[in-house]
Amino acid sequence: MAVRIQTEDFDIGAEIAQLRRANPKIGAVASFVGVVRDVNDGDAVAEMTLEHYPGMTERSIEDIITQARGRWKVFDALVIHRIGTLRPTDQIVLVIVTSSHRGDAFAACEFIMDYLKTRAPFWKKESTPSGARWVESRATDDIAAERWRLKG
Amino acid sequence: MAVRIQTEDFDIGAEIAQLRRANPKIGAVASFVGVVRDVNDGDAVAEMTLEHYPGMTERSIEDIITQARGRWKVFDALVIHRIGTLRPTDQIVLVIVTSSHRGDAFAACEFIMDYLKTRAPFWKKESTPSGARWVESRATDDIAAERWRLKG
Amino acid sequence: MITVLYFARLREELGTGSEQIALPQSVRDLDGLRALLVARGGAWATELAGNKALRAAVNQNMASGGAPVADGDEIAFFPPVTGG
Amino acid sequence: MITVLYFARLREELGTGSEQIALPQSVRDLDGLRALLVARGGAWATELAGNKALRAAVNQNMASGGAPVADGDEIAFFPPVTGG
Repeated sequence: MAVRIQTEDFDIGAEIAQLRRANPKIGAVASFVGVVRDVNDGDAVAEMTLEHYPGMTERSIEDIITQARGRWKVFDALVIHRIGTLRPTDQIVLVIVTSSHRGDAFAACEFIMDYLKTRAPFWKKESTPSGARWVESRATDDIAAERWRLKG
Repeated sequence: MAVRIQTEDFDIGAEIAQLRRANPKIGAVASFVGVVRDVNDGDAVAEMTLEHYPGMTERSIEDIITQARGRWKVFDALVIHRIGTLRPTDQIVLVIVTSSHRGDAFAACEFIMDYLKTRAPFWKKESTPSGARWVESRATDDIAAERWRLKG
Repeated sequence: MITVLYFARLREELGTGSEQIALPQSVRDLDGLRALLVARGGAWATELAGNKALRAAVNQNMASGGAPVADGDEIAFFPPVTGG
Repeated sequence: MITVLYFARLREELGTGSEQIALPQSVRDLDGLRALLVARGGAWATELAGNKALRAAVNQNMASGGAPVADGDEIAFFPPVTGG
């Protein structure tokens, strides 16, 4: 597994190709890309800045991936999360999970994203017409992460 | 939405980029790539040939996408399915779903794959050391498609 | 006339992928058409008689035994699908 | 000595991202450390007193109020996370 925190953009096609080259047994690749939207909570967003907790961020995402590997049959997982200043339509986060079968790949990929949203120490500050503001956490994200406790 | 049945390979990065260019409101991109495995039901697979029902295949996948759009908030969906002769590690199928939020994108993407596996008229014939054989359908695929009836 | 298509294992076992059939007045639905084909015997009986998993479509929509069949229709018989 | 880190809104409101604190004998856990910082008043009281959502980590693991704090630890306070 690999976790990369970086200011640079990423290339999903190249990352999937690299994960696949490592293992001819892969039958399923589930992936997710998060993108900066131009509106949040009703306000236009011109740009945002992502802050993180160096060290803990990587550790917490590695821990999330380890949990996913304990629950589903997964060959490998990659998480790339960008930091610094991003603008609408910029890519923020990439998760790729490879597996033999699609059910495991989908479940692990969504689990990693849901837990990342509530556990990994990143914070967004947005620039809007009414000034800069720190993004508030969402109850829906807590609910999304929490539902995995009930599933098998 | 778009459905493409083709012998040529596909490039997930280029396809995602094209879907995203069409809509700056996209916040989430869930995708899936199916890959030919070198083993099926315990036998080594040297290559496989995919047959389809021209016309009905496209219609049935369009119908699957329409159902997904009726259940989740989805901007767009793309399905590419290859036909003809494929070998282990070749890509078979690509599904991409774009949405504002990740929950809708993940659900619609997995729904489309599960229904495609049981509804879209494709048939695989494998070459193995003991000869060529038509792949049998799997009960697990029916179960995977069926569970969407229970969910909301 | 109706068009009848066969795919995958059926196409191979029956030795044909497509045929035109003049629809007898007695055949009104998929079950009736299937009985007509089974009566040919040989591979037709083996493949279509009902002890193998079989799927069918009428005018490119999945359909089951009671689905009406009329002049001009495109009917297809095939095994359960295995794509993706 | 312990290292205390502040992130995001806390870092801005408190005007610092990091400090070294000589741990008083009376402070044994996160709640004790928090009370020590709140006693500074001003933004420290506003941000850390408990009426705002607050998260903490001890040595880079998420932790809650009763978590022990000892010499050499790296403690962090921050708002609920909003990445991804």
